[in-house]
Amino acid sequence: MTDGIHSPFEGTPVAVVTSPVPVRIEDVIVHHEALKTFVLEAPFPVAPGQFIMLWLPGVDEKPFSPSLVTQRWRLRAGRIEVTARAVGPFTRALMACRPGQTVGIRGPFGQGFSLEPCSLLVGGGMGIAPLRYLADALDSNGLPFQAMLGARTAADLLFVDWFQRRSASFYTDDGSAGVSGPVTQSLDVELESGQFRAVCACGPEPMLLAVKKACETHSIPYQLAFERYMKCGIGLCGQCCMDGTGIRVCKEGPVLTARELAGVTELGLPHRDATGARGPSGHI
Amino acid sequence: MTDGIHSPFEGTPVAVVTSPVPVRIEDVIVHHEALKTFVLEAPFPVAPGQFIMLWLPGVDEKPFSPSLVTQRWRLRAGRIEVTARAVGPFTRALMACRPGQTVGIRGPFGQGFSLEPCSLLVGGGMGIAPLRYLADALDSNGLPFQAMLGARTAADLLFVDWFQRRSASFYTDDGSAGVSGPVTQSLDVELESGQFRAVCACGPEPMLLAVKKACETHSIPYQLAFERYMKCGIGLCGQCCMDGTGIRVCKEGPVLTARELAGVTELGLPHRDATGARGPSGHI
Amino acid sequence: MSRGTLLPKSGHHDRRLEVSIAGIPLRNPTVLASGILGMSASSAGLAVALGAGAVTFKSCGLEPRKGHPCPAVVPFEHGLLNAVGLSNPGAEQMAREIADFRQRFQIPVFASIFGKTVAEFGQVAEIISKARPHLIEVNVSCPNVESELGTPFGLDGAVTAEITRVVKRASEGIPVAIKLSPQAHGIGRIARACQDAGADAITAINTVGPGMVIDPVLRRPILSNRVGGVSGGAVLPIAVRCVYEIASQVTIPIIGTGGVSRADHALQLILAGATGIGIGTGLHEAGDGVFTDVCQGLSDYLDRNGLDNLDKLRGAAHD
Amino acid sequence: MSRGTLLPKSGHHDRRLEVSIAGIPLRNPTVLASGILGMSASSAGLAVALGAGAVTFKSCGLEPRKGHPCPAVVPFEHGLLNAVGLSNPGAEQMAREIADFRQRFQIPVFASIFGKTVAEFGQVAEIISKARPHLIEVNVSCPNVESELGTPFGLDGAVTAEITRVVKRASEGIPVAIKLSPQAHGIGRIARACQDAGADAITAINTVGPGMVIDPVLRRPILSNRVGGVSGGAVLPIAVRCVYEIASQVTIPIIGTGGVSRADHALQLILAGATGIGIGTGLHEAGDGVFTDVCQGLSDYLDRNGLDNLDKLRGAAHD
Ligand SMILES: Cc1cc2nc3c(=O)[nH]c(=O)nc-3n(C[C@H](O)[C@H](O)[C@H](O)COP(=O)(O)OP(=O)(O)OC[C@H]3O[C@@H](n4cnc5c(N)ncnc54)[C@H](O)[C@@H]3O)c2cc1C
Ligand SMILES: Cc1cc2nc3c(=O)[nH]c(=O)nc-3n(C[C@H](O)[C@H](O)[C@H](O)COP(=O)(O)OP(=O)(O)OC[C@H]3O[C@@H](n4cnc5c(N)ncnc54)[C@H](O)[C@@H]3O)c2cc1C
Ligand SMILES: Cc1cc2nc3c(=O)[nH]c(=O)nc-3n(C[C@H](O)[C@H](O)[C@H](O)COP(=O)(O)O)c2cc1C
Ligand SMILES: Cc1cc2nc3c(=O)[nH]c(=O)nc-3n(C[C@H](O)[C@H](O)[C@H](O)COP(=O)(O)O)c2cc1C
Ligand code: FES
Ligand code: FES
Repeated sequence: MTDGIHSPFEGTPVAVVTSPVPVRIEDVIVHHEALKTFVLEAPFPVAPGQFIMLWLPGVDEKPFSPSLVTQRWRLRAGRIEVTARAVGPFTRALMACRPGQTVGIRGPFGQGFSLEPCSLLVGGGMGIAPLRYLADALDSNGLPFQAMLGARTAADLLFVDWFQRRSASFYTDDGSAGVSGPVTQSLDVELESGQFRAVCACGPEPMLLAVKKACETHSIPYQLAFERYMKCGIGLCGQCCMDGTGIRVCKEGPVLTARELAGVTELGLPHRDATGARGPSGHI
Repeated sequence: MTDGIHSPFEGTPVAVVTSPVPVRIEDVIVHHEALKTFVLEAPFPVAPGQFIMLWLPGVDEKPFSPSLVTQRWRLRAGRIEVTARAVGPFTRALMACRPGQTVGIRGPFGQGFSLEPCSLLVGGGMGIAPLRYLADALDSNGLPFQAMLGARTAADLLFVDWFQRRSASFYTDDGSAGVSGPVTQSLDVELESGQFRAVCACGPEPMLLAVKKACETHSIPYQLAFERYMKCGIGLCGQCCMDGTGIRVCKEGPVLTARELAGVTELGLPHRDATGARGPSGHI
Repeated sequence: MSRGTLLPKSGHHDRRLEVSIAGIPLRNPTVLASGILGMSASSAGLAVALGAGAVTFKSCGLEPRKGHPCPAVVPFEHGLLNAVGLSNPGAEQMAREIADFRQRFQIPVFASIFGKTVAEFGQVAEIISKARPHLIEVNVSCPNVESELGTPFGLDGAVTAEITRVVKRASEGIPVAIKLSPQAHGIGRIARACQDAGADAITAINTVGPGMVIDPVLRRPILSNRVGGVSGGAVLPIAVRCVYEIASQVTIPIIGTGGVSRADHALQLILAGATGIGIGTGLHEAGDGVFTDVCQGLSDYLDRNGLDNLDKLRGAAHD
Repeated sequence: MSRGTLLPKSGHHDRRLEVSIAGIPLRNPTVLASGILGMSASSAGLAVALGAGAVTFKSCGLEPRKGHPCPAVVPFEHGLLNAVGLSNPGAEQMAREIADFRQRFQIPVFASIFGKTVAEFGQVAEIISKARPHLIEVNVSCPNVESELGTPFGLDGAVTAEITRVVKRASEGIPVAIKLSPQAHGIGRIARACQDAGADAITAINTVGPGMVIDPVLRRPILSNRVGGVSGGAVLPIAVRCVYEIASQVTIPIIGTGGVSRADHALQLILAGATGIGIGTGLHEAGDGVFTDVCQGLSDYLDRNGLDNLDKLRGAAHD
């Protein structure tokens, strides 16, 4: 069963593959023991900010936004890179995966970033991963951008070398790399400069809210990539809906703009967990 | 569910409609009380010799080869004419149908006649009906033909006026119209003449066998329209298969040529009935 | 990038489509089926914006349940398999969501409940009744939690009738619908037993099967639970048959559910005897416009046939 | 006019696909399902020419039956509904057709029988055994004749086991397969009861439902029998689940049947535990090439995976 959606870089409608496709893990890049990039065969294209569901048979299936997709999927030569951090049972099992193993993926799901000239990319923690793919896509389209990337420590900063070759500044909570303190600290100054016409952000929800606020202050359009617990990924189960309008993070999101966030009342609250309850246990 | 087949007169593949479509009876032409032509809306095209399944809700569904189809079905202005004789419960119920009533039809099923120049059309009894449509199609394509049409009595001779405006000779068993005796009586003479390059026949099976024999004698290709008891009409149930090769009258037929009849061993035998048994009860 | 156009869809307004289920007036016969979108007031509200005539919330039990790991929902060529495993935040939390929905939206809301024992159905009904849903649907037929909860109650007429009585007692006058399984042999008789036990409506059907999809390369079932209930286009004829059988045995209204993604599907269920039309998988098969499109198609049908409402059509396929 | 190209299709020859069911060697695992084509020696012979590994004849009973009026077979969007009503010329006549088939064709032929009583199954088995089919399939699960014949035997394990014993006694050493209904609750247990009663194989599944299709304009069920069994694509996941459940309970071979029209469908059934692959509606869904195409796809899969036969795949989805 497939839905027609538009791939931004192929120009033609792309079918969503809603049943898992077995793909080989071609390579595993170890950032550190609990932070790796998995290079997978690409049976379909994925746009920056869209996500796939990654199935580890016998374990579970979870959403991931690729950190890079090479576009030659029609030649069966494309690759999808997924960068993940071990935070729980699934991602721990993922860390144990080796090249040659087969996993299942389906997608592409949801709405990604739209590619705008003069974008400011703001990434925090694992949120840097999807921004790397976005940056790559902006590059290929000759669209200028700047990136501000933050993480807890230097070890958590992803794709530093890669971003350094572009235009990026770095932030760490502990000052072990780049500027010390949150990535959002100089946001107002940057936006004030008038050189940005769009902001794309991915990271912890408090960071996204800070970005949102700053963009609103400076009347700059924003695109924020959210995370919510997902069960179906295809807009059916209601698990990922945001309070207020019921907007589905898996379908209308994960990248949401001011228009779609209007009326949403749950930003910054603990997320709903697997039961659907919004508990203090749910992380932001 | 639809299969792609080729419609001879539209040039493009036509989908077989395998679930009954409700259509209005536009008109009923009374030949006599037990012999009528029903003019139906045409939701799909039917080629000469192909058949439809006609459903009388609450009664049954039976195969009929149209006696005329007007081709403007894509404009929803086409008409399918079915000429039927009351021979049993279904056809008796059909005789009671009035204009404005709705019946169900599906099709087109099977393989029809191919339109050849210099065809001789040989029809017996109700077999004249499909030949009328064939004759009409040959006419429209500017292909010359002659028809030899037989029936028990003058009252059973169908479409006499229509055929008289073309090139036709008539035969009745009782001599009440045309030549007295079987339609096949002068077949050898006609074929001898060398003016025919193809023979198309529809009628009682003994007549078809006589035509087959004559054509073989004169090495003229023949196309014979057969009838068998049908249950599904779509080549699945096996009810209409002919002994020998198992060829399906509903799918490879009802119009069969020397190639398809090769190996068939049941010609002229009593037909299999609804149970699948070949009984003396089954008519030829 | 073409962003999914979001709400609000204008919906479809045609007073001829208004129906009443157990005394509850619906603006149109479409009902969001349980387990689709209805996790929270807001997610169910999405279906309001999309044009549903009523919404059913996800089935809830006494305790919160995480349900099965993913994949829990897998499409196949002709429908969907799901083994969500009745994940839900528990009746207390659901009651809050339903109460919130009642405050914020004008269209009828149906709760859906399940229990691990007959008595538990009553407890859950009592909790959920506090939120005053317009109707309580009783899920006696979920195939996904069988190993844990035992044989589905819905296969047994006497047990189902007993559950009906227990829920009726606990639900403080709120109408009760029993949701039946197509796996039940003699679904008409079971529905009759529910009516005799006081049910105000029947919902039919829950998912079919269960079924299994195996990945030929990985050589294992795709669903984490291995098996899951089948819904969507594949099950429409079974839903039609069940509604037809039930309609010939009961006088209470039927919410016909299963495989509807177009108006002609809904019409079949109505002609078989349904008053309401449950839509779940149709949201995936036909997209967000499904409620509006089904209603539009029903209006067109009324136009073509010069009818003022759906009453003459309901059950018309019975002779 | 493009005439349907007729036989003989070349078929597909790959010794790696050879399988054995109850000691009967098949050139490939595909088996023409009962009720499709197999009315006569010649019609079943069509399936030989199309590449089937074995053929099953239409189910026969003691007396000739006309079956239901038409429409008796109606496709819907995702499969087929049929209510042929077990039309058959009676066991005596069927025995003659089967004997004729044995003389004319080299591939294994399976008879299929039903009875109105447990004892009648034995009588029919005795008659049909005279024709020495390679296997007798026992249809305890036809949903189409229920009103006349009562609740399908196949839903009850004890009755099914009893029928198995009766048929085994009557069938003079010919292997016996029991064909089960997906409507049976606990199909694995029932299969186990059949094995314990002496069955040599299990066929699963018969049609699902039953279902109903209503014409929205004529406002009545299309099938003359109103309801009919569902087959084809819609039922594949249910067949896969049934085979999986049965395979976990029995050691005798399973003829997995239901919804196969492509090699990946067949693979799912094999991975679930099937040895033979029944194909019926696939002939309509994928056309006459279905047997050859399924086999070709299986060969390709063996190539890709460097396998010598299907043995390693059979049941491989069980962990
Ligand atoms: C659109 C989207 C894109 C994502 N992209 C990435 C990525 O590129 N790299 C990466 O490392 N992580 C990404 N994540 C988060 C990733 O899905 C979780 O890290 C993973 O699911 C954790 O599973 P676990 O079993 O290891 O941990 P758990 O212990 O199960 O969970 C840890 C936390 O992860 C979140 N989580 C768990 N399950 C899900 C689920 N089914 N859906 C959404 N969130 C869940 C919960 O908030 C939970 O608190 C993304 C999430 C979403 C929604
Ligand atoms: C391809 C084809 C085209 C036909 N075209 C015409 C036509 O244009 N006009 C016409 O009057 N008749 C036509 N017939 C025959 C028509 O189908 C039968 O007259 C009709 O089915 C008789 O049904 P009954 O209930 O009235 O009579 P019954 O008493 O049931 O049968 C009378 C005879 O009709 C035949 N018959 C009955 N049922 C079927 C069936 N399901 N399939 C095939 N034959 C059957 C049997 O040989 C039977 O002996 C055609 C048949 C076939 C196979
Ligand atoms: C993902 C999913 C979850 C479901 N969860 C429930 C549930 O919690 N309770 C229930 O009664 N039915 C549940 N169902 C069944 C549906 O309500 C409905 O009865 C069934 O899917 C058939 O309708 P459909 O074909 O329109 O989806 C669920 C169905 C799906 C697809
Ligand atoms: C037209 C038709 C007739 C059938 N007749 C019989 C029958 O006589 N006996 C039987 O055991 N099964 C019968 N079946 C069931 C099939 O053998 C098979 O079990 C079922 O259709 C599922 O397989 P499929 O999806 O490949 O068709 C029939 C099926 C169809 C479609
Ligand atoms: S994850 Fe199911 S609706 Fe979004
Ligand atoms: S009528 Fe069924 S195969 Fe021809």
